[in-house]
Amino acid sequence: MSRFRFSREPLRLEECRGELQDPLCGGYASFEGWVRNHNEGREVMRLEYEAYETLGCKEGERIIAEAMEKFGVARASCVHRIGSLELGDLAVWVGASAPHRDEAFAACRYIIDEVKHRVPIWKKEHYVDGDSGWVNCERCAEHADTPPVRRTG
Amino acid sequence: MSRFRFSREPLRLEECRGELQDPLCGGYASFEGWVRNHNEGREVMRLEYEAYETLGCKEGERIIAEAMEKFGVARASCVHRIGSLELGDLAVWVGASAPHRDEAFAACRYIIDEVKHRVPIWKKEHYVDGDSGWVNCERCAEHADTPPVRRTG
Amino acid sequence: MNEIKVEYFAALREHTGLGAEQVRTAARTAAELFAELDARYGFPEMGRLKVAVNDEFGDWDSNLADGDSVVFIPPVAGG
Amino acid sequence: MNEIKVEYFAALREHTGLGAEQVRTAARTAAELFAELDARYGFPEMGRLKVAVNDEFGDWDSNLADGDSVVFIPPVAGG
Repeated sequence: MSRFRFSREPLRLEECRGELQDPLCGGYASFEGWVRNHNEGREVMRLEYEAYETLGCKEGERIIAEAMEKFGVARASCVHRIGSLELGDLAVWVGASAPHRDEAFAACRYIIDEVKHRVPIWKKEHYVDGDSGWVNCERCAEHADTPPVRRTG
Repeated sequence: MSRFRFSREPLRLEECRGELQDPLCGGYASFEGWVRNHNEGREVMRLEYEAYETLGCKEGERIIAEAMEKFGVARASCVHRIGSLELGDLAVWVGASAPHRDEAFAACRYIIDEVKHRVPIWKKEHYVDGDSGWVNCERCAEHADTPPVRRTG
Repeated sequence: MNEIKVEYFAALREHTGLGAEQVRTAARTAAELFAELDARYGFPEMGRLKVAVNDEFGDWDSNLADGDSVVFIPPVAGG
Repeated sequence: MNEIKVEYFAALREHTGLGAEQVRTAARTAAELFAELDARYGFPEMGRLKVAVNDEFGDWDSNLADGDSVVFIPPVAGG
């Protein structure tokens, strides 16, 4: 099983977690992103995730390899949902197991942060008022009053 | 259900997690301590946890209240196993949900750190070589060559 | 002229109404290809885009080859 | 003389062979009570202990009252 993958179906958390069990590990940290009922002051009803899967899987695997290398964790993985999600649904899951908890926490945090910024996946929010929109990125607000720059990745 | 509790039985993780679901929350962090097959260079076969439950529950509740106050998390809880555990068993579980992931991670980390140092619970390790012993504490190694000090908490 | 496969995701997919298309183009780089397609479709403004060439992150100014695939990557929003 | 309930956990429980006992004692503080019981049982050395009085963390030097319960708390090792 790939350490990073996309899923069209709800996750089986016990299976995800089970893959990370290891007799050398005393600490296991996990993170879940859930669909909230609001974002930036608007009431969200449901949302859709769409991914550029081929590149996303490669980049996700790189992130996990980096985390394992940096923090010395024994096992780590991440699954991101795609498709239509309802309030409260699990959108992304990350887990990391390590001999000690420091490393498990650090790896888990690193993976979710990097996934959110590097893996090509997009979220369309459907609001209670009937409107909808693609959420650009977590950092877009910072660039709000600079002119959009294209073509310079 | 108390936010901090002891359990003589294996945990039902889906239920533990379910208590923390909240439509306001976009991030959920959890931590599990697992029984490792070694500790400080010795091969562990199984272990026992024993708690001073009355005080332990009070102190555990205080820790969770502190975490919620400090980090603004919506929900948090912790369950610690007591009794006899085998390799790979879950010894302690912590979960925290919050609007954003920063707070969820911080609260989860705070709770496990404080629980390990403040909740009166003790671990007896049974080693592969037949020996066994109560593990004093994570920091005992630091005090190894200072004379033991009694009565000064 | 090169034959380039362009795939669209998310806001770009909805805007163009296309999942993918084959483009016959004189554009030498991804940047030139983007300008050409922007002129055709009037892409929405969406901040800083990245580009992928043949399913790897690429350089806007590297030369494209016949048969390459290109994806324009709007700012991501996972998790 | 006070009647104090002393509970033992972990290494102290195993060492004394007792889960709890009622102690009739002239000890005025938890520290004095500990010294008295240490003289009786020869407790193992185990670093810095805390004390609980009536199921709350207490002060080694506060006065005990008749009917109080006391627990000596070796360094903890949860998780």
